[in-house]
Amino acid sequence: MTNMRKTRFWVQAAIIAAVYAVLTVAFAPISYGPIQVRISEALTILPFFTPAAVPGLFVGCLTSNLLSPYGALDIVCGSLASLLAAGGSYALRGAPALVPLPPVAANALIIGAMLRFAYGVEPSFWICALWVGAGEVAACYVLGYPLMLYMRRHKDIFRLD
Amino acid sequence: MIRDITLGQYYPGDSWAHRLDPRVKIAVTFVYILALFLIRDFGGHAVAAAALGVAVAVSRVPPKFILRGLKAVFIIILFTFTLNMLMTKGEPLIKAGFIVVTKEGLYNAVFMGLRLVLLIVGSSLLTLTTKPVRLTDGIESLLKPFRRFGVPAHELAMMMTIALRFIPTLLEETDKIMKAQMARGADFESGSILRRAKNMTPLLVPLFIGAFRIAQDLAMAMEARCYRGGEGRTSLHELRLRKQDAAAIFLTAVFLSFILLERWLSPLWFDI
Amino acid sequence: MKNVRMAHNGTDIIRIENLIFEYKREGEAAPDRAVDGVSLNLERGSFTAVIGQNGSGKSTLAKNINALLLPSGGAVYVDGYNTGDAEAVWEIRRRAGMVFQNPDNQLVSAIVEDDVAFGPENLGIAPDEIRVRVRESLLSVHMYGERKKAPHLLSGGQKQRVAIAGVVAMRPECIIFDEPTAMLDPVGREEVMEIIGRLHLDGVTVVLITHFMDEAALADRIVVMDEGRVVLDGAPSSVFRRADLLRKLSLDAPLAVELAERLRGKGFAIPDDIINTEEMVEFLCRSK
Amino acid sequence: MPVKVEDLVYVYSEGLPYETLALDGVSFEIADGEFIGVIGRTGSGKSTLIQHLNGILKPKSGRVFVGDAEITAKGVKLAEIRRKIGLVFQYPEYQLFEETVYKDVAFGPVSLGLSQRETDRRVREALSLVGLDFSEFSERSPFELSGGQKRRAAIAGVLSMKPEVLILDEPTAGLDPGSHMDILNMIGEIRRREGVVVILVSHNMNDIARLSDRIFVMNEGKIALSGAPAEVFAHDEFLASIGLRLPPVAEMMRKLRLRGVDIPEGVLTIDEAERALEGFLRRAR
Repeated sequence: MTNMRKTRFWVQAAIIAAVYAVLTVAFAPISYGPIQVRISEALTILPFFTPAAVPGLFVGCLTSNLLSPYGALDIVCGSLASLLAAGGSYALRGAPALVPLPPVAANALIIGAMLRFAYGVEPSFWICALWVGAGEVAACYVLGYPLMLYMRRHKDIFRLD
Repeated sequence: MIRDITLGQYYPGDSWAHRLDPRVKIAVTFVYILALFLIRDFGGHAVAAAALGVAVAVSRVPPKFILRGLKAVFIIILFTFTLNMLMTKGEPLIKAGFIVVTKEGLYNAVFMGLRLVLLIVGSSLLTLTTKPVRLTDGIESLLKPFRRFGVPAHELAMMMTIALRFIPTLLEETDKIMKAQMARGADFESGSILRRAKNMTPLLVPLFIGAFRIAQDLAMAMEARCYRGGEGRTSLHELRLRKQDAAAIFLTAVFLSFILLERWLSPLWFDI
Repeated sequence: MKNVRMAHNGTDIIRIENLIFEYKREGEAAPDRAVDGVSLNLERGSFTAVIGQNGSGKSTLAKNINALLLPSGGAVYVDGYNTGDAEAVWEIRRRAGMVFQNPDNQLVSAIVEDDVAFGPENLGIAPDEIRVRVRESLLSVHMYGERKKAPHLLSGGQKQRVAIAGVVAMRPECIIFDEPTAMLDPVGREEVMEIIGRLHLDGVTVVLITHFMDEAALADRIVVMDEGRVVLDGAPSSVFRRADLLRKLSLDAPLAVELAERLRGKGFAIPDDIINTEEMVEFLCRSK
Repeated sequence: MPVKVEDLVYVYSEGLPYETLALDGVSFEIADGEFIGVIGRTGSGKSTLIQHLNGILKPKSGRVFVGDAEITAKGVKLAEIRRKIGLVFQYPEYQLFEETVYKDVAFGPVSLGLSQRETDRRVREALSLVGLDFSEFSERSPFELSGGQKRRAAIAGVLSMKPEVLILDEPTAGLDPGSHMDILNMIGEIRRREGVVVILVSHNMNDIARLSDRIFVMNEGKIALSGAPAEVFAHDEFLASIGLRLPPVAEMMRKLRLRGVDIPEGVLTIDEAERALEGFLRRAR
C-alpha cells in the first residue's frame, strides 16, 4: 500500500501547513517590546513526530506569507528558513531537547540577514540576528517544547500507515 | 481571540494585469525586485517608481488596498529609517544633544526607505492581482523543470491547494475550540508568556487531533478518486501564454534595460 | 502485466466472497474482527442499503469494496477485478466511486469547480473534456451556480452535493455512499437523497451505508449487519417485517412500518408491503 | 433559575463586506425547570443566540438576565457566568485534550478555583450523570473511548461546572439510533436529578416534540413563533415556508387531513397516532 502511504504523507504535510498558516493569521504575535513571539512557531517541533512536517512547515510559511501583505522577500527568506529549520529538527529528532534549536538558528541567521542587507536595518547583522533569535527562542522553547512533551502522549495520530 | 480577518490579499478585478499568466507575473515581480537591488541612486528609483505606477494603474487596484500592504510593515520601515538616519557616520547636519543626523545618514535613510516601499508595493501587486489558487498553478509550472533535481513540484502545489482549502475550515474549528474551552474556564489572553504557553494546550491539542483527523479522511477521499501522485495527471486550468503575456515580458525587458543603462551611465549625471 | 480479470458473468458488478477484515490494535492479544465472513453479490444497476449500529462493520465493508482496505481473508471482486491485486486498484476505483460521511473532509480544492475536476484530472482526461464533465456533473447536483465559490462558504448539504458531483464526473458504474447524510440537517439530507435516487434511475449501481431507516426504505434491497456479520438480507418490506430483530439491534423501523405493526396487533388487516408514509396514507384513504 | 432576554441584537463582522444581522431583537423568558426546544434552519441565528446566553458573545444591544444577575452588564467576568450557564457545543468530543477523562472533566472546576475535594466530588457526580462508571473510565485516555463515550465525557466536562441552565447544541448529531436514544434519556435523567433548565437546539423534530415544554422557532434572527409543541406544529404551512419539517407523525397526519381523512388536531407522538388511526379505521369499517 505504498501509494496510500505516499498520499497520506503529502496530505499530512498539507494539513500541517494549514494549521501553521491558521495560527499565524489568527493570532497576533505576543509581543514583548520589539521581540515578537509568533504562536505558529510552536509547530516547529512537529518534525520530531513526523517527516511530513518538513515540507509541511515550509509550505505553511510560504502560504501564510502569501496571504499576508509582506513583500516577496519575506516569502522567499521566511520559507527558506522554515525549510532548513524543519530539516534540522527532523535530523535532531533523536535528541528531543535540541529539536527546537534549528528554527532558532535558521530564522536568526536568514531573517537577520534579510533585515540587515535587504531592508537595511542598522546597525549590524548580529543585532538583527539576536533580535529575531530572541523571539524564536521564546516561541520554540517556551511554547514549542512543552507542547512537544505533551503531544508525545498522542503519538499515534501522526501514523502514516 | 480570533481576529476578524479577510483571508489573502486578492483584489477581485478583471484588468489586463489580473488576466496575465501567473508565471509571467511571478517572473516579472522577481525581475523587479532584482532591479531594485541594482539601483544605486535616485535616478534608478525614479525609473522603478514610474514602472510601478504604470503597473498599478493598469491593474486598477484602488490605492487603499495598495497602501494596506505598507501599513502592515510601516513599523519596520520607520524603524529602519530612524536607525539609518542616526547611525550612519559622516558630515553632521543637525546636532541635538547626543542625536546626530549626518548628510550621509539622511541620504542613506531616504534611499533605503524608498527601496523598501517600492519592494513592498511591487511584490504585493502580485498577490493583489492573482488568486492564491492560480499562484499555486504558476509556482507548480515554474518548478516543473526542476523535478530532475528532486524538487517535488506537483506535491508542493497540491500541498498549497489543500492548505488554502482548509485554512478557513481550520479557522472556524479554532474559533469553536476556543469558545468551548473558554466556556469551561480557559483563558488565552492574560498572564506571563509561561502561563500563556501552558494555556495553549487546551487549544493546540484538540486542533492538532482535529487537523490530523481531516488529513486521514482527506487522504482516503483522494485515493478513492484515483489520486496516485502527479504522474500522468492533467489539469482543468491549462496555463497558456497569450499576446498580453508576450507584451508584458517585452515591457519588463525594456524596464530592466533602462535600469541597467541608468546604473551604468549614472556616474556622468550624479556625482554623489 | 495486464491485470487479470475473473470470468465475468455480466450481472454482478460487486462480488464479496467470505470477506474477513481484522483491525490489529496494539496491546490487544486477538485482533478485532470488524468483518467476519460476509458473502454478497450486488447486481449491476441495483440499489442496496447496508444498515447496522456503529461498530457493526458496515463502514469497514464499504471501504473493502474500493480497496481502501484490503481483506484479511476471502476476496472482493469489482467488475471482475480483485481488490487484492495491486495492479487492479486503480481500475477498481475508476468503476466504484465513494462519497464519505464528513462533507468537509473530502473536498480537496479551494474552489468548487477545481474540486469536481480533481477526479478526472487523476484519470488524465483532456482539459476540454474535463470542463464538459465538470459542468454536467455540477448541473446534475444543482450546484453549477456555486462553481466559483470556496467550499467553506457552502452549507453541509451543498458540500456533500459537490462531493457527489466530483465522483459523478469520473463516470463510475457504481457509487458507494458511506453514511452521506449523517452530518447534515433535514433539508441537506433531502437534497442528497433526491440526487442518490436520481443517480440510481440513471443506471448507476448504488450502495448506501446508513442508519436512517427512512433512507434504507428507498433501496430495492436491505442488508442488515451486526458484529461484522450479515444477519438479514432482503427486500425492504421483508426486512422491516422483522421489527423485533431490528429493535434488538437498536435500529428503529420507519414510522409507517411501526404503525402498521401496531394496528395489526389491534386486529386490523394492514398489507405488509407498506413501508413509507405515502403508502400508508394511500392505504388509509382507500379504506375510507 | 429563570432566564430573561430583552431585545437582543447582534451583527456579524460589522462594517465588513459580509456584515449580517444575526439577531434582530430577540426577547423571551424561561421559568425554573422548563425544557425549551429551539428549532430553525441553518443560519436562522440559533447558535448565535445560545452563545449570548453563556456570555461568549456580547450583544450589540439588549440584555440577558440569569436569575437576578444581568450577565450582559459592564464588567461581568466570564467566570461568574460559567457558574450559571453550561453550553455543550456540537460534536463536543472535538474539545477533549487532557490525558485522562478525570483531568478533562476536572478542567472546569479547577478553573473555577475549587478545592481538590470539591473538584473530585463534582467529577464523580458528573461522570455518574452521563453514565460513565468512575472506576472504569476516570483514568483512561479520552482518545481511547468510543464515539458515544467520548461525547458523554465531553458533556460531563460541562456538567462538572454544576450549571443552573444547561444548553445543548445538537447533542445527538452523527450518532446511530441506539446512542441517539441513550443521550436523550441521559438528558432527561440530568433534568430530573438536577432540576436544571434545559435548552435543546436540534433539527430532530421528533426529539423536540417529545421532550420540549415549549418551543422557540427561529427565523432570520427573530423568534418567529413560540409555544407548546402541539401549538407550534399546528402551523405546518408557516413552518414549511421557512424550510422546517414537521415531526414524521405530524407530517403523516397532515397528509391524511389533506386527503379528507378526519384526524384530531395535535397528534404528535406515535401513541397518539396509533389511537387516532385506530379510531378512524373503526369508524370506516
